[in-house]
Amino acid sequence: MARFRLSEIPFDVAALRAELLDARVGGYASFEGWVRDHNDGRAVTGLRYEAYAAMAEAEGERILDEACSRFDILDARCVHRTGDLAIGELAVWVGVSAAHRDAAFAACRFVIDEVKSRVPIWKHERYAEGDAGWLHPSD
Amino acid sequence: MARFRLSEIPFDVAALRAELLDARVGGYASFEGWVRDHNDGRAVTGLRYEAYAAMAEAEGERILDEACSRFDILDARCVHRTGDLAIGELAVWVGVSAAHRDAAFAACRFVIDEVKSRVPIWKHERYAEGDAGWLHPSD
Amino acid sequence: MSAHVTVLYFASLRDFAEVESESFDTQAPDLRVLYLELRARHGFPLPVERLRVAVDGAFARWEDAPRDGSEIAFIPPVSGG
Amino acid sequence: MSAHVTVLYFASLRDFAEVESESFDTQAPDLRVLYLELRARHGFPLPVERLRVAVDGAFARWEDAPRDGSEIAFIPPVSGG
Repeated sequence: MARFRLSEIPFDVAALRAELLDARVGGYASFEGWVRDHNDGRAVTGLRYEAYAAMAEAEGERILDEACSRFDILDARCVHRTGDLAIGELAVWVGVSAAHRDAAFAACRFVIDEVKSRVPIWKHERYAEGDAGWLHPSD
Repeated sequence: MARFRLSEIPFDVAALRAELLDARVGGYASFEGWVRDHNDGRAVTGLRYEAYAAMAEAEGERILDEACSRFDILDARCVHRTGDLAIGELAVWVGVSAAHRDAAFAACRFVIDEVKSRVPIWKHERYAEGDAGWLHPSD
Repeated sequence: MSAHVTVLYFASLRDFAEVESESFDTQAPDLRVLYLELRARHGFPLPVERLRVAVDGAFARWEDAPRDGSEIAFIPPVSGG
Repeated sequence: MSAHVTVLYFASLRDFAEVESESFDTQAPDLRVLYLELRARHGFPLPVERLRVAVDGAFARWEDAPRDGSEIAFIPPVSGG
């Protein structure tokens, strides 16, 4: 089963979390990114994520494979939304299971950082002033 | 409302998470401790958590207050089970909401570390060999 | 100088004391001496260096004198989480 | 030496190109020159230094030659998460 997935529709965190739990798990760390109502001091009314889907899935899978080999964890998963999202909607979820919390936290942080820097997904924000634009961070 | 709670019965993470989400939240980090089937190389069949309840609640609340003042977060919560737990049961949950992920991760880690070192809760493990004992870690 | 105190026992201390709590008058000058007296009576294996002490639900200092009417807990190393 | 390639455009590049993809023959010696040609044609504001390039779904090097039949994507700075 793929560890990384794109989802065009809202997805259920409880079901994803349940897939990670087994008797060996002592620590589960997760991160969720939600659409917030502001960014860089501007009021945001909603946004859209666009992905280069085939490559995003392959690159996301590589990141989760790297997490599993670099850290002493049991499993790691990530789901990223695409399409139109409203304020308060879930944009990305990362879940990591491990015997101990150190590895769970470190791997969870690694996955979200790598996803944000390497996976070809772009955010298009709509602002309260009526304009909109793609985010292409300088770093 | 109390940010830290003890629970004698299994509790629902989804409901707790939902309490933390609002339009300002960009990042949500959580940690869960689950009862695993081994500890220090020994097969574990189940465990019991005992708390000095009044003090645990007060100390837990202090930890969450400290997290809210030390880190740039929106809110933080923690629930810790007491009583008998089977393998795979949820023992502790920490949830932190923030505008950005750095603070969410740092505060989540701070809370679980402080809870484990300061809150008067003790674990009593039952082993597959039939014996049992209190865990009083040396550090 | 005598103080009436209630002492709470948790985890391994309770297993040795065989009670959850006990109330009594003590002449101990401070909480350290009180623990040492109780350790001798109940056979607690944990030395005072591995414990913390709390009075009325907040951490206290070993050199504090037992306060009349207070609730004292000797806190073995915790293992929550 | 001519190579038939398909170029995919995403995010702000697509807004400028006004198409999702285009297929054509190119004589560009490498992917950097190919981008510079397309930048001139479509008016892309992003300089090559801010992009990465992918061929057939994997990151590639700017000095690679366009392969006949390949799918090329110029990847603007990503902003997922």
